[in-house]
Amino acid sequence: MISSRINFRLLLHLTTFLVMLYVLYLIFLSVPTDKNLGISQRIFYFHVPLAWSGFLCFFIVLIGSIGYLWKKSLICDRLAHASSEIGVLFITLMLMSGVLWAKPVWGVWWTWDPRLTTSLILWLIYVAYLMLRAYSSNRQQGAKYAALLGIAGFIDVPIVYLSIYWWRTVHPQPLVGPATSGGGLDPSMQTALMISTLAFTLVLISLLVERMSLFRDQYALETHVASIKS
Amino acid sequence: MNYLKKILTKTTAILVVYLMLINTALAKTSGDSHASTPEDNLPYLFAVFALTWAGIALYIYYMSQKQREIKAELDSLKRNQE
Amino acid sequence: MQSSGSPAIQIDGLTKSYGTYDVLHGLSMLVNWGEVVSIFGPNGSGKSTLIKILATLSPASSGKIWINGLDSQEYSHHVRRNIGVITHDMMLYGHLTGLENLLFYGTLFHIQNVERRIIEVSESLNISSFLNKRVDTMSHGMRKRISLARSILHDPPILLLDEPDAGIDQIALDILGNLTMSSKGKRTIVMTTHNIEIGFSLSSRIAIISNGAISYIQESSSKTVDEFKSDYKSFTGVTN
Amino acid sequence: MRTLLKDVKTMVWKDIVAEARNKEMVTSILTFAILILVIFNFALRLTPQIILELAPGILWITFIFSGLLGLTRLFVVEQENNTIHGLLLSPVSRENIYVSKAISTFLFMFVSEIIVIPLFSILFNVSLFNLLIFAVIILTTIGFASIGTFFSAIATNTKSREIMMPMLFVPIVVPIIIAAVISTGIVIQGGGWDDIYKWVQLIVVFDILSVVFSMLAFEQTLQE
Repeated sequence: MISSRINFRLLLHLTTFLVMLYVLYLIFLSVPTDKNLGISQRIFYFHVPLAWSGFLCFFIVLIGSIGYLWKKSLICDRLAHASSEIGVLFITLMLMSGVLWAKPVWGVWWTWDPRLTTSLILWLIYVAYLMLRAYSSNRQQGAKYAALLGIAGFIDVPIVYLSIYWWRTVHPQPLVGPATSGGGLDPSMQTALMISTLAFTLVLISLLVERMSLFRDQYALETHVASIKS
Repeated sequence: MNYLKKILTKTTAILVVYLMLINTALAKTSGDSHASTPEDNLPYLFAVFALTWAGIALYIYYMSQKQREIKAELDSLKRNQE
Repeated sequence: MQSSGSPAIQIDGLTKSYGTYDVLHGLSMLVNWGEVVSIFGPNGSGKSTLIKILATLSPASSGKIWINGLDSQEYSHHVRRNIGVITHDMMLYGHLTGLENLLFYGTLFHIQNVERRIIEVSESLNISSFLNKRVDTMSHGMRKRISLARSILHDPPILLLDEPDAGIDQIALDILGNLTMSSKGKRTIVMTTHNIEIGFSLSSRIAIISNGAISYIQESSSKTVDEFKSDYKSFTGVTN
Repeated sequence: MRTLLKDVKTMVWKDIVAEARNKEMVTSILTFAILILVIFNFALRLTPQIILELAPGILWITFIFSGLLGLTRLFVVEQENNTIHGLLLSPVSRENIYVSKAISTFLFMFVSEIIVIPLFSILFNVSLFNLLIFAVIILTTIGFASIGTFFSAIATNTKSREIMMPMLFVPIVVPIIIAAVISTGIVIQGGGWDDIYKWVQLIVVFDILSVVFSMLAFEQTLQE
């Protein structure tokens, strides 16, 4: 039983690794360089998949939070907790890559663009989520409060996006928006983007599986220690 | 599992260095073909790449540390029980 | 209030877990109307948790509790009307006077003729003289008595006392003892305490919690205090 | 419905009487607000031209930070003698406890804001006496009080309420902060109802969502 589980994980990590290698080949050796944006356009293949898997993480947090509050399922709590950590990691990397992309393309490190700003708010909410767990007086309380915030945060994010979008139209900034993302992509670029997204989703799953099993061991140990003490 | 994580951490580190080298090579060739695109942009790509992998590698390292702590505590518990 | 047939409190397979750790594990118990049951147990044995669950402050992880024949989780509103709870917390607002505090709680319990009921209770607990003082200017003993008045204001047929003797003065202790003695046969009381003498002298049955369940329950008349003390030691491994 | 009104009335009355005696909440919100206004006066060189641009921002920063101070202390009052258990032991439903706390919070915040507005108008030479601005302030304060009460209940039970309260509160209320600042700005610059209509709508949607969510979820913040 245990060995088959490890085999499954090993297979998962190996697949992730191979797909990622292929993506790196695509990004750096196969895909043509963008005519307008130059070589820095290749950041795109990291930036967008990071954003996608980051947002996916917070969707998983929502699912885990609902599952925990509704069914009191400890697996759901582990899922939400692990996913929130990975989501914060991915969104941090996404924001950093966004900053590093904005500089060569738009000439500034940061613009209060709706997507960027919403990501920042999202990031803040889920940093608060992790803090809430860290500062709670016990694990159950932290799990419950974090679950409540996981749901509230998820409801809030679309409203945040809408308000920032409207706000941007009131306060137009003298900068051009992202010029060539989306539409005018070379087919090979689109393929590379899709496979890269898949690769980062696999990274997410790999990390998630490991983190969850780590949480399980951690809790089991804590319970054991508590039962010895009493 | 610990073993696997060690391997993962190390391969990631090696991968980062390796691909940075590839990238340097790549930058030289692409710089020639695209006269209009200055090479100035390259460090940004570098930075993003390094950051992303460093971030994920650090997280894996953090997990392996946690794992080690758990194992150490488990061992000490076992010793106490004997 | 007492519906025919159903016992005052019936606990069936009560389990309370924090994460994967069970504080209470399959605890079952039956308390009949008019009984005074004292529950003993070492620190962390789950006495306070049991009282909290009975008081509907904390939900059970599994198992059922019927109070006055009603499922306590489903009919928590009815249950709260039927119980009075005394813990070492006063649950009084310092900035309000004793009277205002009692009026506040009385209104929340929808007591008919609150004023008359407050006069009645204050006379029986001898608190009328300082009822108009602000709680934060009262002495500890006065507050304790106001707090006792608060808990019996709605005339609950069941009283839950969680270490009511902890940190109170002799007067309040006497009043508590009187209250318990005078309620004998009238009110059903479940109390937890560290003081074996007090618990033993007040109650009709004595119980011990260990390993998350009731491991010992006896009529107090069948034992002497010293016998019970040695029983307690053999069941929990500690001398109180 | 009648018991709801009666219970809520009783609990709000209790909060108001206690507040009237110690004046903790309103005084702390108010003194803090005045200090912020004074600091802004030193920090920004405000000429009559730019004051109209900056006034909404200053006003709302003042309201948010002074309001946060009050929100952080909201449930401390109930913790002192563990009176929150007293409330929970009464047959009052948890939703009613939430509603009454949110109403009290709204009243205390609103009273402080009403006092700050004329002060602001005098200190910065901007007239805020406008029905639309009052409407925006009332609606936004409802949003602050409703979700703030919920998060205050959570933050109070954590180890560090002073850090957790702003961390939980500020990112979530970003939409209504934006809406309030912009619609206040529009009205100050001479705009009317039609110009702020969609912002007010956004605030109302946020208010409804936060009240509904908090009522449903409040019980969870109290159980152990």
